[in-house]
Amino acid sequence: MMPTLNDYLLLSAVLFTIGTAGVFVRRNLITILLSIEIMLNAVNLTFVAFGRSFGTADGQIIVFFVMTVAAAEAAVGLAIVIALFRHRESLNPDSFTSLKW
Amino acid sequence: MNLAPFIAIVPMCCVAATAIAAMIAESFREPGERMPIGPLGVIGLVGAGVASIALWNGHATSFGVVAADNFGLFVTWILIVVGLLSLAFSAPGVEREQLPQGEYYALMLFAIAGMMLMATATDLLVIFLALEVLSLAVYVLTGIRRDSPTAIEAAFKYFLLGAFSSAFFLYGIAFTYGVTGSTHLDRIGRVLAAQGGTPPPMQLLAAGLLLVGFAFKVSAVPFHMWTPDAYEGAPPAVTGFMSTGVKAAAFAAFVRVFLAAFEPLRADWSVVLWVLAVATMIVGTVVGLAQSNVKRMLAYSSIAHGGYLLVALVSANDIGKGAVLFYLLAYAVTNLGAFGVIAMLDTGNRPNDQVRDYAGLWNEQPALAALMTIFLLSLGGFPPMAGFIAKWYVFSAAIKAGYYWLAIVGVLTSVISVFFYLRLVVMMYMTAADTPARFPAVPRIAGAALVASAVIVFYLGVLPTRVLDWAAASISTIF
Amino acid sequence: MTFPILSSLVLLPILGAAVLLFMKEDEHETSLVRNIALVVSVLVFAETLLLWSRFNPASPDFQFIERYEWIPAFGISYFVGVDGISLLLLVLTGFLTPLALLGSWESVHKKTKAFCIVVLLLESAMMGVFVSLDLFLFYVFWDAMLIPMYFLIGIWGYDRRVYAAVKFLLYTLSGSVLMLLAILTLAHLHYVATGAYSFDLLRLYTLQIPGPLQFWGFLAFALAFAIKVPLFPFHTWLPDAHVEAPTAGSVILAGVLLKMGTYGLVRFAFPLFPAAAVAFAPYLGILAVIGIIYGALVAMMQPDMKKLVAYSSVSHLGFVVLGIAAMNTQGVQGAVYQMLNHGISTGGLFLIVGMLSDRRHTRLISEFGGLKKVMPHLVAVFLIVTLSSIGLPGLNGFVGEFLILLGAFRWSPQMAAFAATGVILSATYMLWMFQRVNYGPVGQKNALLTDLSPREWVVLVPIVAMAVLMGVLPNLFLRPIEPSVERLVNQVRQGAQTPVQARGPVPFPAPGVPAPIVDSVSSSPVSSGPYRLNKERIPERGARMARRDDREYREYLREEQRRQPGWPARKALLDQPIQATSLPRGLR
Amino acid sequence: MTLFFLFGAIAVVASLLVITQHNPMYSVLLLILSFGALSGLYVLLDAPFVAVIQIIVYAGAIMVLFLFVVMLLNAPKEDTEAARLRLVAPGAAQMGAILAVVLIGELWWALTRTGGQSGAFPAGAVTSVAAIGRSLFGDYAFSFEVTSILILVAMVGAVVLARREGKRSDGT
Amino acid sequence: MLLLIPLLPFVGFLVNAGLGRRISKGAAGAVACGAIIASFAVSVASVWQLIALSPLSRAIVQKVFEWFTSGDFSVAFTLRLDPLSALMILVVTGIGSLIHIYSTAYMHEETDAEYARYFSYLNLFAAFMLVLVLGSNFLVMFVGWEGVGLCSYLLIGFWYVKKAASDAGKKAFIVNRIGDFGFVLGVLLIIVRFGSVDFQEIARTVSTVGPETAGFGTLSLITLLLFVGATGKSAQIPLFVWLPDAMEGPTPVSALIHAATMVTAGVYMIGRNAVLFGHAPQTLTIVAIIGVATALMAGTIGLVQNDIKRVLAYSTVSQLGYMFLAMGVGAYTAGIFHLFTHAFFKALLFLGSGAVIHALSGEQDLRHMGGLKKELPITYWTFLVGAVAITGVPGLAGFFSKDEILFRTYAGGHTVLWVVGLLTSLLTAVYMFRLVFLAFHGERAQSAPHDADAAHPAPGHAAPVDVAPGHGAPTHAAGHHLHDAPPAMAVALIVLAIGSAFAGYLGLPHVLGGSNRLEQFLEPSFRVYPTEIAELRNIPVPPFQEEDDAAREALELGLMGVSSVVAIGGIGIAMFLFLKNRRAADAIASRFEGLHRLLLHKYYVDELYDAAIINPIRIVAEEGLWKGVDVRVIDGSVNGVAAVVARGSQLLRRIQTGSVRGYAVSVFLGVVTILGYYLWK
Repeated sequence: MMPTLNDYLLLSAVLFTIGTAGVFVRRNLITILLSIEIMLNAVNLTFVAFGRSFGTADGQIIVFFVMTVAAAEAAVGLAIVIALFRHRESLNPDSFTSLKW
Repeated sequence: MNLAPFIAIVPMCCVAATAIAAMIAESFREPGERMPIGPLGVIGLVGAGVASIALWNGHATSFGVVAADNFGLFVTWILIVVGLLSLAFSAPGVEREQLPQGEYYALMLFAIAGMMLMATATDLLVIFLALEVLSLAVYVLTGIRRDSPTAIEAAFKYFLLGAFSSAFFLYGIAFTYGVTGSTHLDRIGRVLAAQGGTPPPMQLLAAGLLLVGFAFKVSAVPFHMWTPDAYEGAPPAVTGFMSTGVKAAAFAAFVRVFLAAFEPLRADWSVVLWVLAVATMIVGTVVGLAQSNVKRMLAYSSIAHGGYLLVALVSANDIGKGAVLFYLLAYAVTNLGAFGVIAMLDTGNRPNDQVRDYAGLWNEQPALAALMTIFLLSLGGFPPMAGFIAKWYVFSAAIKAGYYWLAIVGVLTSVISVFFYLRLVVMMYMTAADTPARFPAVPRIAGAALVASAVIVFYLGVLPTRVLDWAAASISTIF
Repeated sequence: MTFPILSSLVLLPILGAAVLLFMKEDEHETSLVRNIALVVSVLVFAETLLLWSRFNPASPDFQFIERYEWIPAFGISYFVGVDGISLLLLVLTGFLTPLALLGSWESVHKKTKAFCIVVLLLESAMMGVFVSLDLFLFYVFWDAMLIPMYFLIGIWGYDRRVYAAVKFLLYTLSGSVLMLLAILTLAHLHYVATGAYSFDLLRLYTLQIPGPLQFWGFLAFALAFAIKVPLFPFHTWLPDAHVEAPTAGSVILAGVLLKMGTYGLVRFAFPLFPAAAVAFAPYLGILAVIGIIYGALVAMMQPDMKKLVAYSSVSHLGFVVLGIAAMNTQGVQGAVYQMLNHGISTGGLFLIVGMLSDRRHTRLISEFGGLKKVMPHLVAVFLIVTLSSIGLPGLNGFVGEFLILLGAFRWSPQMAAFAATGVILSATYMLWMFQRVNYGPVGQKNALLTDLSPREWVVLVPIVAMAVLMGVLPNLFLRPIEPSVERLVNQVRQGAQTPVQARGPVPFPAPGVPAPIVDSVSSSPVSSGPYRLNKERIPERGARMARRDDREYREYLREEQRRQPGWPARKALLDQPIQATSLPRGLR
Repeated sequence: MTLFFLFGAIAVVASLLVITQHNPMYSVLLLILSFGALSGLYVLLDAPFVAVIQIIVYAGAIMVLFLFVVMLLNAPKEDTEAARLRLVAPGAAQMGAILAVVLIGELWWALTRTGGQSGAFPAGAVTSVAAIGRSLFGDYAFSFEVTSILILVAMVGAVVLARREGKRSDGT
Repeated sequence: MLLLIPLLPFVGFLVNAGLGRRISKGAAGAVACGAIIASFAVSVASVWQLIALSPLSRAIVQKVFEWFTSGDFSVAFTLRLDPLSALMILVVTGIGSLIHIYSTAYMHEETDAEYARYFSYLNLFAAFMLVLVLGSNFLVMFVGWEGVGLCSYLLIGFWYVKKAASDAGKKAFIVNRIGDFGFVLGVLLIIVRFGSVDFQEIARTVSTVGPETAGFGTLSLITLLLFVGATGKSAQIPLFVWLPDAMEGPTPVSALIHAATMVTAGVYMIGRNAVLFGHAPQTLTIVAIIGVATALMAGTIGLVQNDIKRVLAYSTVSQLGYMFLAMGVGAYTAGIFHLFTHAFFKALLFLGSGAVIHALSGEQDLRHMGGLKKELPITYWTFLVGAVAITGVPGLAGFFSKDEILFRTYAGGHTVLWVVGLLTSLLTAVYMFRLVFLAFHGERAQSAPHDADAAHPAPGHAAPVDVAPGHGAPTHAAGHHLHDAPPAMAVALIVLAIGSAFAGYLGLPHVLGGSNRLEQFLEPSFRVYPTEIAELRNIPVPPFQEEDDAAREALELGLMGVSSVVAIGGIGIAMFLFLKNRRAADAIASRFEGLHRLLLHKYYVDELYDAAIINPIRIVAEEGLWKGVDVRVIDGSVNGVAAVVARGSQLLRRIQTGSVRGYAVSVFLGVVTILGYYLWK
């Protein structure tokens, strides 16, 4: 028996959810960024699965773009992390709360 | 060579080209040399403006994913105005803080190009890419004062939440693709319209997730939390830029996606938007009351204004669509003007962005105080200023659609918002300064830009007919 | 094309302000600034007089109409005109503004230029409110007026000026925003009925508005105006604003701004929603009567002169509202007349209090005493203005009050009787204040006060002259008012009698459903739809009703004695079409 | 089917481990594992091109960037300051976890009720790189150009933010 | 022509008010006196003209201008001279002239400005009073009505530095306003009922219906409301309290306003609307009862007062009560006749008392007087004439008019009222002659005038000093030798004394061989004018028709005898108690201690009003309405709304913790909620 589209979608949903959860349960900026990467990857899986079900190349091409975006985001995100770390020697997001209320 | 397929992207190409030119210029700049990089951007923006005037009523499309229809062009104009004013207000700050000029302007211009693309794109994928272009540029601009911990913190918060929400947005695109087999808005619209009865859950998932993405960008409650922090941390000129440009682009895409492609599902999303609009208006105004930082206060104000725009969007009739455009323009000019004044008062070592700092401004800088008052009153929706016509337009839309409660919440929250705008007026005019003059002189160009904003604010408030007609003509082409 | 006199009334002060804007502000130019502002305001006044002289008092219609398309897509036009009701309010505005400027001649030391600009802008907005015949235009002026007033109180006021200014602005604004929604609803109704938006007052008059919408629309309008008037219990912004405002602010606030509320009731709330208005009139009347008595009693105990006068305004404006609620010729005419009177007498009182407070820097009654000894002229004027305020026959206050009482009596004798106690109470608080301030031995602090300066004479003489003139020759002023008032009264009665067809829930088309479109305004009414245009304007019948013969009156009185007037419950209005039988007796 | 479950299980477990690690270094490495599993899934989905670039770009480039940063910052282990900062966002983790559970419930519910699309994949997938390339530089040419701008922006931004010597850098 | 009558004094007012500070006393006095005398001359001429007309059409109407119009309601400023108003204008201008002349001397110690101010007020008063009596409709009358109230206010408070004076002025005005409240409502009801405010038109309309005997209907209500106005103006129960206090004003003012003219306006008003009141018998009964009760009450109070002017004030109240009694029993002519004679003798008495006060430099307490007979002969004798006249001793003015009233009362069947009236007559005689004896006879009390104030034991009101402190007092200080009235004052006294003696003969009744000319003259004013009602058949018979019936004559003569005896008896009692045997008076006073104190405190009416009305209103207004309702409830709720919003703001603000994870939770919550809503739906 071959896995159906739905199987892939459910798998990607699980991965996506793990990614979102990661944003909350970890207090490390790097891990949070990684969680977002997990989310994007989950979406990629969805795209590819859908593309496969439509029988076109669109899904795969979109994944290509998403990867680019992920790379760009990662670059900027890591640059911000570096800049942050310079100021406060910490990667805990909760230590950056000078802006509030 | 036939250039016809490319004409729709000419405006954003102009802007992007000047952005690249700015980078190149920067690389040739000797350290310490003053180089007019800002004016370079002006050339690009003016070029974009000319191009979009030429494109008016042309219904040009490029690559099947960019449509220079009147709607997109109207937003493009708004963005050009935003860009010009932002450039003018940025100059003093960039000089004073010795920010990397080339990068600053390049990023700003890239962001504008991204915004233009977002406003004219007719494909979800392109919208997503444009969103990322402008977001990344704005994240960086937010944190461009690297030596300021708050700026970096603001950039970080904005970035993190932005990335988080764009993941949802992307997931929404994925489901849309899965449901319709395409990311193209026309196609999506056709597919959705073709099916009757209750929409399958995946469609609702798609709509909901896309909604989240847009709601984040327009900082609707409860997706607004980043706004005050990012606005407070960013340099004032950037804050002005992102509070207007990003919102304009995001709303343009929002309107395009939801009022065109997802129109068949309106019964489902309008309820959600209704709630979002009410929550946004209330939270924006009520929390704005308690703020002591002017930028933060205006951040909440811009959240609230997002709420009014959502009202127009919920109403979803012809008036509402026109109202979105007019409101965006009025809001953009007014809000940028207000942030321009804040930028003018920034002295580098002292940001002067606390409400308290405005005490006695009238005595020190009467013209700035008067301009600020004009902008604040316009934000508060007083006639004869742009904000009034804009609000009136929005509430007409709500009344026409029968959303009385939305309109009532809208007018009452705008009364509350007047209170915090007035706090600043009270400070400027009716409170004596603790310490004597400490405001820098206003550079000529920035001053001229402020005056120009004020003139536009009055023009839109007193003689809005032409612009209203344009707005009406804009929406007639796509819906 | 004839000279656009109304537009020039609105624009002239703005031009003056613009000229002032470009003047330098130093010691040397300050007096020039003042003089320019004064000249401009006097010119405006002269223009209002010119307007009056050209006005045809026999016609009930709007005159000097100017109309330009403004936002045609929404049926918004720059549409101005005056009838008898607004004419004299314009004159009043023109009359009081120079006096207010002169009255603050010396007390405003700081930022004179800005002060003059603000006053001129205020004048322009006030003129605009009174001439607008387009609801949108009206609302623009209505809201725009708040800002200069806000600055006037907030910058040049006394100690708690900021609180007072903000309270004034927010309170008034919160009432008027709901009116904005009602205006939009009206325009939309017009769209539904005719296929085109319109904010044109005269067109909207002819709309047939279904019951529930009348109800809410009237409430929205009435709330906005009641706050402005201010009607009890919406009055608490007034004492604060008055006490803290500078003299010019108080004069204009009391003299003109409050009239906008009552003017709005007459011009908009009643004729636009006649059935609801008639149904609500008793409640308005009760609030007005409560205001009369309450304002007077509270005024009596005030230790601060300005506060006293402020509360007295609540009382006086209660009379005006009562007259309007009565909705008969005498009531409304008296109300309009009383608006003018109140402008004169209360304006005068504030000017005088301002002069005293300029001299002593206090407004506490207990700080004064025996002024008659040291400043007999001021006290003489004070006396005349006081008497005018308490309605002594021969001075202006009496005529208005009497007509209002007469109108109210014809409508509801009980209310008139309660209102008439105001006659006693006003004498009580005014004379008590007058006595404490002016009589008795002179205290040390007051012994060296100087009497009226020539400038102050110039300020006060016109007030006194008007008080006497309006008391002796009221017909001069009543004549132009009357035709318009008759028209209004008939319009309201007629409107209230026409049964409203739509019933049940708000029959709004669901969003998105195209509205039924009626071909055009001029076509005959379409009977099928719930909305139709009432084409017949004021038939003979209404005019006949205005005059009631003796027999009818006797019956009316007899019945009145038998039973208390029963007013239709709110519910009845919502559930049923409004029938003539459910109207208060006085208006049937 | 077996392979699907194998790869799926690896991806899920690795991702779960990513978000439960205290040491970011382990997280990065586990994520690479997860991505490898995903790559396998792509192969199962007849998308070899994606599978390859998944390994090359994601695991090879992006994750290496992460590793670089982790090492560069020599970041302390997480939660050293947690005791002090726990009050900053009380319950955020718990709340997030609960919401995540709700979210997966919702997604699950929605996806299992999807009508006709739950069936098996049709035959005839596009697997050829040439076809993808044609499409990418044909229909998607504009998007492709946009990504170039995107990367340019990211580059500039990263440089601006992470550049060591600021003109007035005093924070470092 | 008619307009000149009020206009002349008004011009005088303008001149004095405008130029007062710049002209001398002589000029100011001359202007004022000239104005009023000219007015008197014009009045005489007008009346002459009127008399020349045939009795049935005696009316001169002058419509000055249309005052105001509104819809179906319009009112013109119209003056109308008919016999009733003719009599009144003669009284006003005539006695007014005398009092003006008197005042030139009396007020001579004031400064120039104050002097001119005084005369300007006096002229203004005359003008308004003339408008009041000449007005042909209610509203014109109301102009005068309120105008005289204003002048009364100003003149009572003339010495404004003294708190008692300004208080009294204010009290007078406000109490009058309470009456006006009724009056205005009455007028409104009239307009609604008759559609007009014109006296003649109302009379014509009302005469088409029968008297309202069945129940208390509209007419009764109208008249009752009007009567409320009259009680205010004419100081009747329950609104009489202001008049005694009004004695704070200069004495000539008391004479003119609070004795001769203004206070009679209420009586005049009822007379003016005799036809209307005639159709409301129930109101008339109330009028009569109130009148006689006031007369009795004021008379009893007058018995024990020690302030010379206060005694006269209560006497005035009492006499006004008589007039209302007359009106109430329908004896309009008698009432007006009494009004006429009363104007003479009460003005005389006040002016006489003024002369005394003037001579004693402001002393008003009777207990500090005595024996002035020798020192002030002119004053004494003229005063005596006045006293005798008011007492009702046969032959003098008061006798005829008062007797007429009592006779009419008795003849109308109101025996109880008659008895009370007679009792009051006795009281009048007693208190008047108590005054005469205490002031002019006996020995001068020891205390010197200058410490009079300190010596005042009088409770309640410290007897006020007439002349303003600061000036005037030293001139006649330490009365070693007192000056009698100076010429200007003497002239006025003498002329008035002559009037008091002989005015009654104008209305000499038939029984005494007279032709009652005054009654014949006045009668048409109390009826519907025949010329104007030619079309009306149903002319009501006037309530009292002169009958030459022998039994009636006998009754009249008999009653005259009775009242003469009562009057003379009263004088006798006074002579016994206050001239011959003052101990007895004191003994009586201490015997009926409680009663005495009650009377001395004027039945505690002022205190009652204070406690029952004024203080509650003040407390409710200040503590309840202002500080309670206004500040706390209304403003509190306004500010409360603001506070709630502000609190909400502070609370919501706290959500923004600054933690990005918190923010993410918010976003995530939004996502989950939106998706949940969609899927749940």
